[in-house]
Amino acid sequence: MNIWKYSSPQVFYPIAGTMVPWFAGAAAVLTVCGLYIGFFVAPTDFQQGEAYRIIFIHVPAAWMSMFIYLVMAFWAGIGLAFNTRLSSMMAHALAPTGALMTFIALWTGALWGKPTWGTYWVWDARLTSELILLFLYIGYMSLAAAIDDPRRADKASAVLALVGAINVPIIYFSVQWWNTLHQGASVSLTRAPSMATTMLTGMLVMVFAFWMYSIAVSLMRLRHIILERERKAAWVREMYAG
Amino acid sequence: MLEVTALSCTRGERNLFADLSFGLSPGIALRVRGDNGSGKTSLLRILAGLAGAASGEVRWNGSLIRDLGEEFLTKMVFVGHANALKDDLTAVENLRFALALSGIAVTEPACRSALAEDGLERIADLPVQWLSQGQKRRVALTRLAFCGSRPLWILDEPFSALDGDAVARLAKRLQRHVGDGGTVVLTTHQEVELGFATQGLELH
Amino acid sequence: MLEVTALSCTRGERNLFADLSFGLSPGIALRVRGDNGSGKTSLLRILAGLAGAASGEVRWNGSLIRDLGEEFLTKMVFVGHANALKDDLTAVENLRFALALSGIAVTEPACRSALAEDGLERIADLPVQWLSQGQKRRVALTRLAFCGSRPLWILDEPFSALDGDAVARLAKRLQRHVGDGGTVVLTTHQEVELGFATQGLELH
Amino acid sequence: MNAGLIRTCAALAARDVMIALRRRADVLTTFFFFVIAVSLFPLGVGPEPERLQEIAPGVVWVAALLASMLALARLFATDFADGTLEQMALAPQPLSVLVLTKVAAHWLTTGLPLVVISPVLGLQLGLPGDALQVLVWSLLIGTPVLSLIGSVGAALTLGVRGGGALTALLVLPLYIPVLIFGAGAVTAVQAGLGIAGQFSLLGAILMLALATTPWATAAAVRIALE
Amino acid sequence: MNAGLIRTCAALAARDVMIALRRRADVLTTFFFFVIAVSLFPLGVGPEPERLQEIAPGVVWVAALLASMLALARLFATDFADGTLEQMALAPQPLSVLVLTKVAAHWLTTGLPLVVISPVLGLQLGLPGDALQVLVWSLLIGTPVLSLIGSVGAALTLGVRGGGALTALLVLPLYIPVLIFGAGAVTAVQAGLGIAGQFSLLGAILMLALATTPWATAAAVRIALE
Ligand code: HEM
Ligand SMILES: Nc1ncnc2c1ncn2[C@@H]1O[C@H](COP(=O)(O)OP(=O)(O)OP(=O)(O)O)[C@@H](O)[C@H]1O
Ligand SMILES: Nc1ncnc2c1ncn2[C@@H]1O[C@H](COP(=O)(O)OP(=O)(O)OP(=O)(O)O)[C@@H](O)[C@H]1O
Ligand SMILES: [Mg+2]
Ligand SMILES: [Mg+2]
Repeated sequence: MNIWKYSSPQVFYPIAGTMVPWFAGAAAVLTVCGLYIGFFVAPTDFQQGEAYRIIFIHVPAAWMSMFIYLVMAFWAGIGLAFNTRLSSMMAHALAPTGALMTFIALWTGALWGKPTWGTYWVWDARLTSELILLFLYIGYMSLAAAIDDPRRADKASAVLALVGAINVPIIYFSVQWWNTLHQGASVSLTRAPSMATTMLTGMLVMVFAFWMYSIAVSLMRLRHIILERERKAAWVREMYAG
Repeated sequence: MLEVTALSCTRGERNLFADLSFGLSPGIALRVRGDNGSGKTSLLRILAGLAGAASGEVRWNGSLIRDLGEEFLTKMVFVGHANALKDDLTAVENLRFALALSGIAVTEPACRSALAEDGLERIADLPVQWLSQGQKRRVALTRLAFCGSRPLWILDEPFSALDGDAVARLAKRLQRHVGDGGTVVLTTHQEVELGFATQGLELH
Repeated sequence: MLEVTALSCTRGERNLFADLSFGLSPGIALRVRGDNGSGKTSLLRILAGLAGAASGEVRWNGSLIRDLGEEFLTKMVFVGHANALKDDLTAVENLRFALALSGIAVTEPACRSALAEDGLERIADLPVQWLSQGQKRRVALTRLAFCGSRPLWILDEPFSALDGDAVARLAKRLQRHVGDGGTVVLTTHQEVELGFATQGLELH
Repeated sequence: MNAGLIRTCAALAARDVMIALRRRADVLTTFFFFVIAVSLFPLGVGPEPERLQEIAPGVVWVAALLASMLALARLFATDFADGTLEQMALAPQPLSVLVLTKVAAHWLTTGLPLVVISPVLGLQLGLPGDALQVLVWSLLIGTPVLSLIGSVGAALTLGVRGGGALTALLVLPLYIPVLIFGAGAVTAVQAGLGIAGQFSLLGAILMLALATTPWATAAAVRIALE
Repeated sequence: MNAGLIRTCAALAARDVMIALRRRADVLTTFFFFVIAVSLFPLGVGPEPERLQEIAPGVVWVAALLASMLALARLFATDFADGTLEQMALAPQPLSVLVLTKVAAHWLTTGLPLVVISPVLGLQLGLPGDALQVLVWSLLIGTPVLSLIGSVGAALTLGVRGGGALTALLVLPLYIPVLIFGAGAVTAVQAGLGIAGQFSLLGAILMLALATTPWATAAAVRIALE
């Protein structure tokens, strides 16, 4: 069987429909577990006290903000190269979630900064580049919104998404490239994690929760976009006729 | 040899034309007719490779113009609704730059005499912004004098705003090009007698 | 009653026309002819009060249009080379605003039916930027449907880019206006038979 | 006559606002530009809070000036290109009033949003509450002046070559007093000084601009159309 | 073929420079904007020399950044409106190269003047000699990057609702790294630190921009013409 048939909105629409509840459910369960671990199981940090518990929101959000951008740029690029309608729609569906994640990372980070750094905001490389990421999401969305012709909107915003992708490595490595207030990676595949295992598990559970949430929400948004774009198409008409 | 097969074009919700097919061998002129908004400009832009079609193919001498890329562009000139003239440059300068851009190097005297041939010597050194509507159009069309080597001419409403003599002069130029085995695709609402046979294509 | 006496116009070093005089009584149409760049547009802009003449005067019912000022503007409509349409607004919106600007208040349904009369109902609600050249021109000209009360119509190349039916429809509208005792001044390079007698003016 | 004038102006304003809203991006982005431009300064100048606070008024004001300049580019240019300006000149209403209407609509869609968002940016740069208030008020009085003065420049540069450029450049410096008094008022309140002086001057400039610029702009427009 | 490419590019560059010189408006406005924006700071921020000196690098750099961004509006817009861009896309030469040529010409007429005048403005803000040198060099490497990145935004927003402001929204974030390293280099030398790091990064960014943006811009232009 050919996988290409899934690249047709008509085929994908119902599939997405069936997937949404599963991811949504998983997201709910994982969030509950993660928050439980994070706020009841995990020990109080010896230097940061309770404030550090923000990490259970902050880090997953921060990671998603970057990861979603890359995925978005990927789909946008595919759409640009092979102009497959669905992939462009996926990119558009991901953008708002990515922007939300970025905003959460910024917000929680700022809240965290007050107790730890004594200030909500410093113009340090990581914080700044994360802010740029937010601007890029906004730019992507407003460019797409500013163009009426969907085909042109897809292509134009795709170019922007690809150009902006350069910012993600900058965010990630900023802590290593410049001496920043922000701490470096404490989780990495190469060496043993430098934080308590319960903390780590809690964080990872939350990470997965955020994943599930993002997928669920993006798929829902994707379904709306598909309907909106294909409203003139026969299959949509039938679906609503029948 | 320009071949169009099963070409269809949609704009927004409208399909302008569907499943359009024709072939133009050298020495043939195609005159695209149709009411306002029937899709003539859209068709011409697709033929020139400026816009993409919803479906269908455009071939030049057997190969898709998309694949030919720049090679096709050296075989074609396109004069659209817009004149592509710079208000701040004189007619001569505009002509030279336009030709240089399409890869045709000409000397200034050559441009000058070409403009003179088209009866524009008086305004050759005026900034284009001062020219009248028709004069601008004529400056833009003077390019064709140097494009004899390019087999395919695609002209969108070339006669608009031209006075009688200018129309006649342009018609003669087209006639000569077709006579030399060139291919011309043009649209016009005016009833000009071109002085040579044209294949007709009606859009609805 | 439009009177022009000893009008002359220079642009840069060129004098386009000198010492031009004519009068137009109600129910007369003047067709200004001339080659490209002979000064038709310049003349029309002077008549409309948009540009100043080097010398000579333009009078409406005996008094200089300069002195009449806004009063004269309530007697006149001018449709120039440019369509004065906003790309982001729909045809209907454009029509309404254009009329409001020239002090004519009309309801939206009225605009809609006027557009329909001119065969533009399909595109009445499209942003103008999507329209074809001719459709834009026609939207701009639909204003005339509401300008019957304005005696003097000044139209620069109104027929350009229009298809056959549209030309006929516009010609009929002009005929009606002239029949009702209006005055029309227009330029066109096309050989359209207007269906009514026109006084001719040749510029060189 | 008068009723007609009001109707025409209303229609004109409605049209411009509608266009601006159609290009929702337009309104949004003039102000995003403002936001980003302000956010840039800390990057260039360095993050020390007290220094940022010191330069905050100047920064916000310069950014506001740039933003409204950016927006001005589109005040007449498109109307000129597509012939609408011609029709405005032919409207049986005083051109200066129509121009003023256009400027007002322009300010509503580009200037006002800046005023509204400015406190947030001031906060970002660590301005205290009273300074924020003064900032907003100074912008509220100042940005219309920028639009008015800018309209003259925008009209002067229409289609004109060389000469028009230089006259437009004479307009740019006219922004300076607005900036001095606008930013000055905020710095004054930060330094605990009185601000009555700056505000009365800003008010005076506004009155002056209202009284003179529409005519200048109308004249410039007519010249451009000749 | 190759000779043809060179000829075409030469002609294109010559044309753009000639137009810029004909309508001095554009060049002068960018230039004066830069000068005025910088000169405004002592007014907005207050005259204390040491403070001015501290913020000088950031101020000059931000002003340069905004100035070159204002200039972007005219990079493609007119060519798009009058059909020249169409003809560029139809030229039998790689569009990316033509675009690069246009950007180069644009930088020559808008970016270079800023670099040339910058030492004067630096002096005005009390920068010492070595800092001035670094400032000029950083701008010399940095402003081309601004033009290159900007070209992408300018092309993406062609004929799009939102105009210049949208361009600003798209490109300013991408400008930020240039700003940080550019201004950073000058502050570093003021603090007596090494500047090799910043300059190698600026250089790297320039290379990256040269290698990538022309293609992105060309793609954007084609999309706009569809
Ligand atoms: C607005 C302010 C902040 C922003 C924009 C921000 C941004 C980010 C980003 C993008 C990441 C993911 C990149 C990576 O994992 O290397 C991250 C991770 C992290 N952030 Fe923040 N952060 C902010 C404030 C803070 C504060 C105040 C703290 C605590 C002192 C903090 C602690 C962490 C930690 C522990 C990680 C996980 C690092 C790892 O394990 O890889 N962040 N932050
Ligand atoms: N987004 C859109 N939605 C609906 N219709 C559209 C859209 N964009 C363009 N159109 C229609 O597509 C057509 C474009 O036609 P085109 O410009 O090719 O006409 P044309 O034959 O050149 O007309 P003319 O003789 O006036 O030049 C117009 O009828 C226009 O209304
Ligand atoms: N500054 C100038 N110096 C010299 N000649 C000028 C100047 N400005 C305009 N002209 C000339 O004035 C004439 C303007 O003519 P106008 O636009 O009225 O022509 P027209 O009769 O409308 O032509 P068309 O039929 O092409 O519309 C043109 O011939 C132009 O070359
Ligand atoms: Mg057409
Ligand atoms: Mg004319």
